[in-house]
Amino acid sequence: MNALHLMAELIFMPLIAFIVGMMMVLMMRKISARLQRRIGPPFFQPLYDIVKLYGKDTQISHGLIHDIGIIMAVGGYIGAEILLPVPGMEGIAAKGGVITLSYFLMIPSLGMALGVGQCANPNGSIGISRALTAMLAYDIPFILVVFGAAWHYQSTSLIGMIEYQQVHQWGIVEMPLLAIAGLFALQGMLGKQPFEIYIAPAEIATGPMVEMSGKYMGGLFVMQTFQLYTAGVLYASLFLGGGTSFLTLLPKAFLVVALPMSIAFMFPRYKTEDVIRILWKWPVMLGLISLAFIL
Amino acid sequence: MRPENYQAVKLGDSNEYEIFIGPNHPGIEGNYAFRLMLDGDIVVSGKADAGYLHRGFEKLMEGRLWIQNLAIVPRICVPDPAPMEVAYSMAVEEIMGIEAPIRAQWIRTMQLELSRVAAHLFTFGGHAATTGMYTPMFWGVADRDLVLDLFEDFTGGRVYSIYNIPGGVRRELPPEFLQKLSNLLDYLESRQNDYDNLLFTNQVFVERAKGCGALTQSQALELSVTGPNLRACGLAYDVRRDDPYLVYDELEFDIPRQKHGDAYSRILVRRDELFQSIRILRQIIERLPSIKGKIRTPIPNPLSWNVRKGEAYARVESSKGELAYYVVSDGGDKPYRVHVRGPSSMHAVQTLEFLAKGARLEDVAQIMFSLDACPPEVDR
Amino acid sequence: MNKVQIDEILNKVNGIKITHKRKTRIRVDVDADSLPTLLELIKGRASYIHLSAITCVDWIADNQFELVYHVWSYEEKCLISAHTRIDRGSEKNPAKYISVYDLFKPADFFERDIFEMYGVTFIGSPRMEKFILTEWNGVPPMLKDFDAEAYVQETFKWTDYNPDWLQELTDQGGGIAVKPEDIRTAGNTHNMSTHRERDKAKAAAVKANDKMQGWKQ
Amino acid sequence: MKKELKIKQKERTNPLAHVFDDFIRFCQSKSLFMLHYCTGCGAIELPPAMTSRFDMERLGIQPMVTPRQADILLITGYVSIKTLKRVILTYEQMQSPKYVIGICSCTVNGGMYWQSYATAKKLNEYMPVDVYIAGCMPRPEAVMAGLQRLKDNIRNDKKEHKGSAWKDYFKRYDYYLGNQQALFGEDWQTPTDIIAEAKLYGLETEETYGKHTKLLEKHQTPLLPQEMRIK
Amino acid sequence: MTLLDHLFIVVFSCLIAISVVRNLPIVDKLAPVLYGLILIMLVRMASVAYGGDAYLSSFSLDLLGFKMHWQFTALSWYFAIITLVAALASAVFMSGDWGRQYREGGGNYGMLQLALIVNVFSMILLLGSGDLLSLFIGWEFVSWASFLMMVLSPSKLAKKSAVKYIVYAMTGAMALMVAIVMIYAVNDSLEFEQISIVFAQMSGSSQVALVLLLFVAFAIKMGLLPFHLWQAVAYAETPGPGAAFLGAISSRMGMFTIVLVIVQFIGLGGLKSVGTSFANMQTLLAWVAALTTIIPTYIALQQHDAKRLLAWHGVGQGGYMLLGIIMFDSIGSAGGLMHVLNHASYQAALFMTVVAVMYRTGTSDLNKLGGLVTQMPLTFLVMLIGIIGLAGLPPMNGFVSKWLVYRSLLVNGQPLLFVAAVLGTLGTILSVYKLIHNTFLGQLRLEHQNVREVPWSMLVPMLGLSVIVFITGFMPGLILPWIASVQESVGLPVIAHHLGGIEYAKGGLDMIWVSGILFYGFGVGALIFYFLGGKSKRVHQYDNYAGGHFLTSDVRYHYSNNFYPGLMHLIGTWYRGSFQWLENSIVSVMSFFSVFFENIYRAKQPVMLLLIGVVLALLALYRNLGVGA
Repeated sequence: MNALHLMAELIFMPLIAFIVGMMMVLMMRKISARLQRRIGPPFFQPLYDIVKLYGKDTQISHGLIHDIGIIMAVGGYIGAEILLPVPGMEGIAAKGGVITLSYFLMIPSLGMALGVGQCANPNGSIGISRALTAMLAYDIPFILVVFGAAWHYQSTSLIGMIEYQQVHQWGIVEMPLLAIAGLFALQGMLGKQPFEIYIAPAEIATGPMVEMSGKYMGGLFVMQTFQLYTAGVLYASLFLGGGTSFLTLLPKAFLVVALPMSIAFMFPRYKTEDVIRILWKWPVMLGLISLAFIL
Repeated sequence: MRPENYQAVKLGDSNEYEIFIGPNHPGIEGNYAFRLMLDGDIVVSGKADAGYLHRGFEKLMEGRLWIQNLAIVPRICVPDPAPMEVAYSMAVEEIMGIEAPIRAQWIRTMQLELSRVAAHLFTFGGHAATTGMYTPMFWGVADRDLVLDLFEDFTGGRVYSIYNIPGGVRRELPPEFLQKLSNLLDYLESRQNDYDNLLFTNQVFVERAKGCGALTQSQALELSVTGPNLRACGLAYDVRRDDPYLVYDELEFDIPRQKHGDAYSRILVRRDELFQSIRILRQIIERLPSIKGKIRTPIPNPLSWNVRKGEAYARVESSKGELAYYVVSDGGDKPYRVHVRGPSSMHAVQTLEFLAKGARLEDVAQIMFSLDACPPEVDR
Repeated sequence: MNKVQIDEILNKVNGIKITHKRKTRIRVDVDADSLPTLLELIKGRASYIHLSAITCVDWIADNQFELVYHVWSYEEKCLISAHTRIDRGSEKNPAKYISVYDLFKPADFFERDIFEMYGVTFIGSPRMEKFILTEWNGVPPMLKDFDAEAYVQETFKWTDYNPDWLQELTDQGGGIAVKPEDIRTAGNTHNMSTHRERDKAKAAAVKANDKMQGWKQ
Repeated sequence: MKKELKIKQKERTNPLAHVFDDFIRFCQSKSLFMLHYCTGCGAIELPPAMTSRFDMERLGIQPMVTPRQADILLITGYVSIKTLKRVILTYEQMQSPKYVIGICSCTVNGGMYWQSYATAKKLNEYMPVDVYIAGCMPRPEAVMAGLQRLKDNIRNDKKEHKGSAWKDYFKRYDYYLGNQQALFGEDWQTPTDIIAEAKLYGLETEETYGKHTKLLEKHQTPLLPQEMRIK
Repeated sequence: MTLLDHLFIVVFSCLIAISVVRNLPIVDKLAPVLYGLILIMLVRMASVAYGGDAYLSSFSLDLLGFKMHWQFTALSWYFAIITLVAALASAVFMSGDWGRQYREGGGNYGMLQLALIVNVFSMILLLGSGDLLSLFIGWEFVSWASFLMMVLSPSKLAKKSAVKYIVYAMTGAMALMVAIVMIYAVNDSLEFEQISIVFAQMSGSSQVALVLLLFVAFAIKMGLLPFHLWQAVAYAETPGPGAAFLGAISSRMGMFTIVLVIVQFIGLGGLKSVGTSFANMQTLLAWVAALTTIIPTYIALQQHDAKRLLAWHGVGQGGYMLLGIIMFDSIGSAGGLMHVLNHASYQAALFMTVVAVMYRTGTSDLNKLGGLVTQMPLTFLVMLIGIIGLAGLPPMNGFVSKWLVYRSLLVNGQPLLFVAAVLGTLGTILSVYKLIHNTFLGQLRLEHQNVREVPWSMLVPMLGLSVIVFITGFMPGLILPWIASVQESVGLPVIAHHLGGIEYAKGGLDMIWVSGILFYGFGVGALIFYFLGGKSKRVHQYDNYAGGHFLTSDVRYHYSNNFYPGLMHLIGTWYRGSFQWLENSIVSVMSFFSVFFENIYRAKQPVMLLLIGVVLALLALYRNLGVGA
C-alpha cells in the first residue's frame, strides 16, 4: 500500500460513509413518512439540516469537555469508517479486525457521554445513563454475533470474512439464526423504537441532545449518518457477503437499514429494563443456538 | 426572575434532584408545568404548576355582554370547544326560563358528539406519542381534520365554531350535510381495524400502558375524577345518562367501562366511546330529517339584553369529563359571575400529583396524557 | 330516596331554606356556621360524595361573599347547591372560612382557587398558597372592586399601535381603516352605559389601583 | 420607520464568502426546526399542519424539543405574563439565526383578551417578530403560508433585509429590555447574558446599551461561565 | 555478590533508612530517592526481561534443616518493576502537600512511609523466592505488610476490614502451608520443580486437593471469587496513596504465585488431567475468572463512594488476568500478564485522582461532588485517561490486554467466556462513566466553587502514570518483550510481537495504526468542529434547558444517585437475593473468627512471629514424621 493510496482512503472512506449515510437518513425519514401517510422531506433535506446547523451564527458551549465530546463522537466514527472495508478500499482493516471495530463504535458513545455530562442537565445525564444501559443490552447479542461470525469464517478480519463469503455462501445462508440475532442487535444499536429509550422526548426531552445547539447538534447529525452507514455495511459484510463493488454492497446496506426502520415506526418504546430483558432473551438465545451449530 | 434567585445557595444533603416537565416539553399537554422531585427514576413527589394559560376568563366574562361571551367561552378548552358553548347557552337559557327548539337540541347533540369524536382522535395520538409511537398521532390528527372539515361546513369555523346562542343554534345545516357526515362515519369505522392493529392491540403499547397510573374506583371518587377516567375505574357514570340534557334521553348508547383504571383502560374507554359516538351520530342522521321546526327561540336585542336575576348550574359531559357552568345574573346586561368547572381541573392537579407519586419517570407523561388533562380548563 | 326523605335530612340543619328547582337540582341556603354540618350530613346520610365545584360570588353591594358548594350524588342523581354567605372582610382583615377538605379532597383545588382569586382564607385547607397567579402581586383579581380594564389601560400601551408592517400596508393604501381606539370609545358610550354602577365601580377601581402601584416588584 | 443600525462586523475578505453565505442562507431557508412549545390555543392547528394532511416536513420544517436545537419560536396565541417570562427565556436560549412567528391575533395586539389583566398584548415589544399570522385561529394553510413567507424572507434577506429580525434583539437590546422591565419589574434578569453575546458576535450597536441595561447591571447577579483553570 | 544480592541489600537498607527517619521531615525527599534507587537496581537487571538468564542470589539460609534460596526470573522482574513504579509514584504523591495535610489531620505519616517500604521489601522478597519455603515466608510477609498499611486509617471500618483481611490471609496461608506440606510429604523437597514431579505422582483426589489448596491460597490474595469480599473495603479504607499502591499491585502477588506455581509447574496438562474432560480444572478456573470479572464489576456499579468503586473494579479486573493466563496460549497469557501492568498503571492513577479530589473537597461520596472539571482539569484528564484504560477502550493500554484476552477466547472457541468478559467490560464502562460524571461533570456545588487544581507534587505522579497508560497502549511493543520473556521462563508459548502490537494469523493488532487512525479521526472531527462551525459562547450553568423554567440556585439539578435505574430494576433484586446469602454466610463465619484474631492482633507482632513459628514447627514435625515413617 503506498502512501498516496492510503491518503486517498483516509479521505474518501469517511466521505463516502457520510454521503451514503445521509441517503440512509433520507430513506429513514421517507419510510417513516410513508408509514404515516405523508410525503416526507425532499431529497437534500439531510444535507440542508447539517449545513444549516453548522452555519448557525451563535451557539453555546458548557465548557471545553462539551466541545471535546462532540469531537470525539464524530472523530470516533471517522476512525471507525477507516476500519470498515468497502470495495476497493480496505483502509487499515487488516490492522484491527472486527473486535477493534466493535470497540471503536463505543468511543463515540463515550465522547457524547462526556460532552453531555458537562452540560449539567439531568435530562442529558438520564439519557446517557439509558444509552449506556442500552449499549450493555445490545452489545451482548452483537458480540455473540461477532464471535459466531469470526469463528465461522475463521478470521477476525472483515476482509477475510468477505473473501470467505465470496468463495462460499453468504453468511445469512449458512447461519440464518445468527443473522436474525444480528438484526435484533442492529435495531438496538440504531436506537430506534422499540429501543428508543435514550432519546424519549416525552420523558427526558431528547436526552443527550438537550443542550446541543448549532454545530454541536450538527455533529450529532453527522454522527447519525455514520451510525446508519456503519450498521448497514457491517451487517452486509458479516452476513450478506459484502460486495465486490459499491453497486452490490450499497443495496444490501440500504436494505439492512430499511428493515429495522420499517418496523420502528410501528412500535412504542420499551422501558429500560424491558430493553435489556428483550435483547438478552431472544437474540442471545438465537445466537447461542446458532453457535451450538457452528462450533 | 429576580437576581436573588441566582445567588448560589448551599444544597442540602438529599440526593433527590428535580426535573421540569413543561411548560416547554413534549411530555406535557399544552402550556402547563409539572415539577418532579426524583430519586433515580422514581418520582418522589410531583407538583403541578399552572397559570401559564391564565387569561382571567371569569373576570373577562363579567365585563362583556351575555352574547359577547359566546365568542370567548369555547377558548377555555381548545381540543373540545363545543361543550363549552352548549353548557354556557344552557345555563343562560335556564336562567331566562326559555328552551331551545327541539331541532336545535338535536343539532347541538350532533355537534357535541362530533366534537367528542374529534377530541378522542386527538387524544389517541397524544397518548401514543408519549410512549414513543408517533404514527397514531399522524393518523389520528389527519382523521380528526376530516371531522373539522365538517365543522367548517356547518358552523363556519374549523375549531371554534361559536355556533350556539342562548335559545338555539345560529344556522340551519347545509344541504347534503348529513350525507357527508354519514360518509365520514363510514370512513372512521373502516379505520377501526387499522387503529386496533396499530395501537390498541399493539403488544408493546399494551405492555407500557397496562398498570400505568392505575386508580381504584374509591380513589377516583375521592378525587372527583369524572368522565372516561372514572369509567375506566368501573363506574358507568355519564352526565349524558345520569343528568340528561338535550336529547340524550331519546338516544340509545352504551356507557363503555373498564375495570383496572390504568392508562390502558382509559384509552380503551375512549376508543369504545368513539364508536358509541358514531352510533349516536348514526341515530341522529336517521332522525334529524324528520324533526322539523325552528332552530332558535327568539331572544331580545342582544346588545341590550338584560337577563333576569337568577342562577343556574349547567352540566354537560365533555370528552374529558363533567363540565359545568355556574352562571349568576343580577339582572344586568352582563353576567354577574360565571364559574367554569372544567373536568381537567380535577385531573391535571390533584389526580396527576397523586398518580405521579411513586411512578416511574417513563410513565409520567403517559399518565398525564392518559388522563386527557386540558390545562386551559385549570387556568381559565 | 324521594323528595320527602331528602327534605327530612336537610331539615335537620338549623335555619335551612330548601328550593327544589327541578328534578335534579336542589338549592339550599344555610348559615355559614351550619354549612359544614350540612355537607357532612348529606355526604354521610344521602350519598352526596361528589363535590362538583365550589363557587365564590362577590356581592360587593352587600359586602358579602357567597360560597356555593355544588355536591352531586351518584345514587340519587341529584345536585345540591348549598349557598352560604360570609363577611367580605377588608384589606387588613381578609375573609375567612372553614375548609371542607377533610370531607371532600377536591376542595383543595377549589379553595386554593378562591383564595387567590378572592382572597378568602380557608382554615384547614392544606395548600393555602398561590397556584395560578404565582407571579401576580396585585389584589385578588376576581374581586369586583378590581377594575381589570383600568389596570390594562394603565399597564399596557396596546392601543397606540403602529408597527412597521402596518405602516407599510397603510402606505400602500390598506391597513386598519378604523382605529381601535375609535371603536373603543364608541363602544363604551353605546354598550356600557347600561351598567348600573359603572362610574362608582370605576372610581373604586382606580383607587384600588393606586394602592397597588407596587405590584411590579 | 426606525433607523438602520450599523453593527461593527468584520468585512469578509474571502472571495468565496458570498457564495458560502448564499448557500448557508439557502440551507437555512430549507431547513427550519420549530420549537415544540404550545403557548396558547393556536397550537391546536399545528398538529394538523405537521401531520399527514398538510405535512410540514416536505417543506423541511420539523418540530424540535428544546430551544437550543430550534430555529423558530412559534408563539401560538395569547401569552400570559407568566408565560411571557418563559417565552423570553426560551427565546434567549435559542441560537441565532432564530425566528419568531406570532400566530393568532392575540400576539398582534392582545386580540380578544385586550381586557385581560393577565396577558401581554403586543409581542413585538418584547422580542423581534419575523412574521405575524393573524386569525383566530389561523388555519393550517395560513400557518403554512406564513412559514413559506418566512422561508422567502430568509432566502431574500440579502436584498430585502426581512429575514434577520433576530439581530434586532442584540442591536436594540435596551429597548426590549426596557419593555420587559416595565412589565416584570426593574430587577428582572434572565440567565442568558445577551450583552456578552452581542459583544462576542459583534452585534452590538449604540442602542444595545442604555438606561435599562444600566439598571440591569445594577441589579443583576453576574452569571459568568466557569472558566477552566489549572492554577 | 550478584545483582540480586545488591538489590536485596539496597531494599533492606532502604527499609532501615526509612524506618529510622520516618518521623523526620526529610523522609519526604528521601523516600522517592530511595525508591528511585531501587528502580535503578531493577533496571540494571533488565536483561532478564529480554531473554537473559535468571539471577540467582548467593544468599541462602538454613532453617530447621531446609535450605532457602532466592532467584529473580523474568516473571519476578516483571512484577518487581510494576511494584517499584507504583511505589515511586505513591511516594512522590505523598511527599508534598498531601503528606502535610495527612499529618495535620492526625494521620501517622511516618507509619505510612514505613508501611510502604515494608510492603515493597516484602514483595521483593516474595518475588525473589527460589523455593516453596521462601515463597511461604515471603507470602506471610506480604500479608502482614498489607495489614500494616490497612490498619493505618483511624476509622473503625478500616480496622474492621483490615482484621477481615488478615483473617482471609491467614486462611490462605494455612491453605498454602497444607499444600506445601502435601508436596513435601511425597518427595522430601521444597524446590519448585518438585511440584510438577509430585503432581504427576499423585492420585486423582490428591491432585484435586492440591490444586484447590494452592488456588484457594492465591485466590484469596488476588480476591478471586468467592474470596472477593475482603478486598474492596480494605483497600478503599487505606489512606490515600497507600490505596493507590495496594490497589495497583498488592493483590497481584496472588497472580504472581498463580503463574509461578500453577501455570509454570502444574501447567495446562496438569489442570486438564484433573476432573472429567467435560469439566476439568481449567474450565473451573476459567469460570471463576469470568465470574470474578462480572460480579465485582456490577457491585462496583452500585457503589456511592469513588474509592470503593475503584477498589471493586480492582477485584473485577483480576478476573481478566486469570482468564487470560488460564487459556495457556500465547496471546491469552500475554493478555493476562500484560493486564497486570496495565491495571497497575491506570488503577494507581485513578486512585490518585480520587485522592486528589478528596484532598481538595474532603469527600469521595459520588453524590456530594460534581462539576469539578473546570476547577481541576488536569486531574480530570488523568481520570479520563485512566477510565478509558480501565474500560479497555482504544487507544489506552487496557484495550491491548483485553483485546488479547478476547482474541484468545475467540481462538479457543469459548463463546460463553467471551460474553462474560464482554459483560464485564460493559459493566466497567457503565460504572467508570458514573465515576467521572458524578465527580467531574454536571452541576458544580457551591462549596466547591473555589476548589483549585492539586499541587504539582500530586500531579506529577498522576500525569506520569497516565503517560505510561497511554504510551504502553500506543506502543505495546515496549512491554511485549518482557511478556515474551516471562512466557518463555514459565514455559508458555511465546507471543510474536512488534512495536505496535502482535502478529497473528487471520487478524492481528497494530496499536500504532489503530491509535493513529483514531487520532486522525479526532483530528478531522476537530477540524470540522472548529473550522466549519462558528464561534461558540460559554454559558453559565443556570443558562440551561429546564423545560422552559428558570433554573434557580436552590434547585438540585444534578443526577447522581442511582445512576443506572433501568438496569437496577432488572438486576437489583439479584444483588439483594443471590449474593446476599453468600456474603452473609461468609461474613458471619468471618466475624466469628475475627473476634479470635482481633485478640491476636492486640498482641501484635510477636504473634505474627509466633504464627510463623507455629507453621514452621508444624512443617518440621511433619517432616520428622515423614522421615520416621
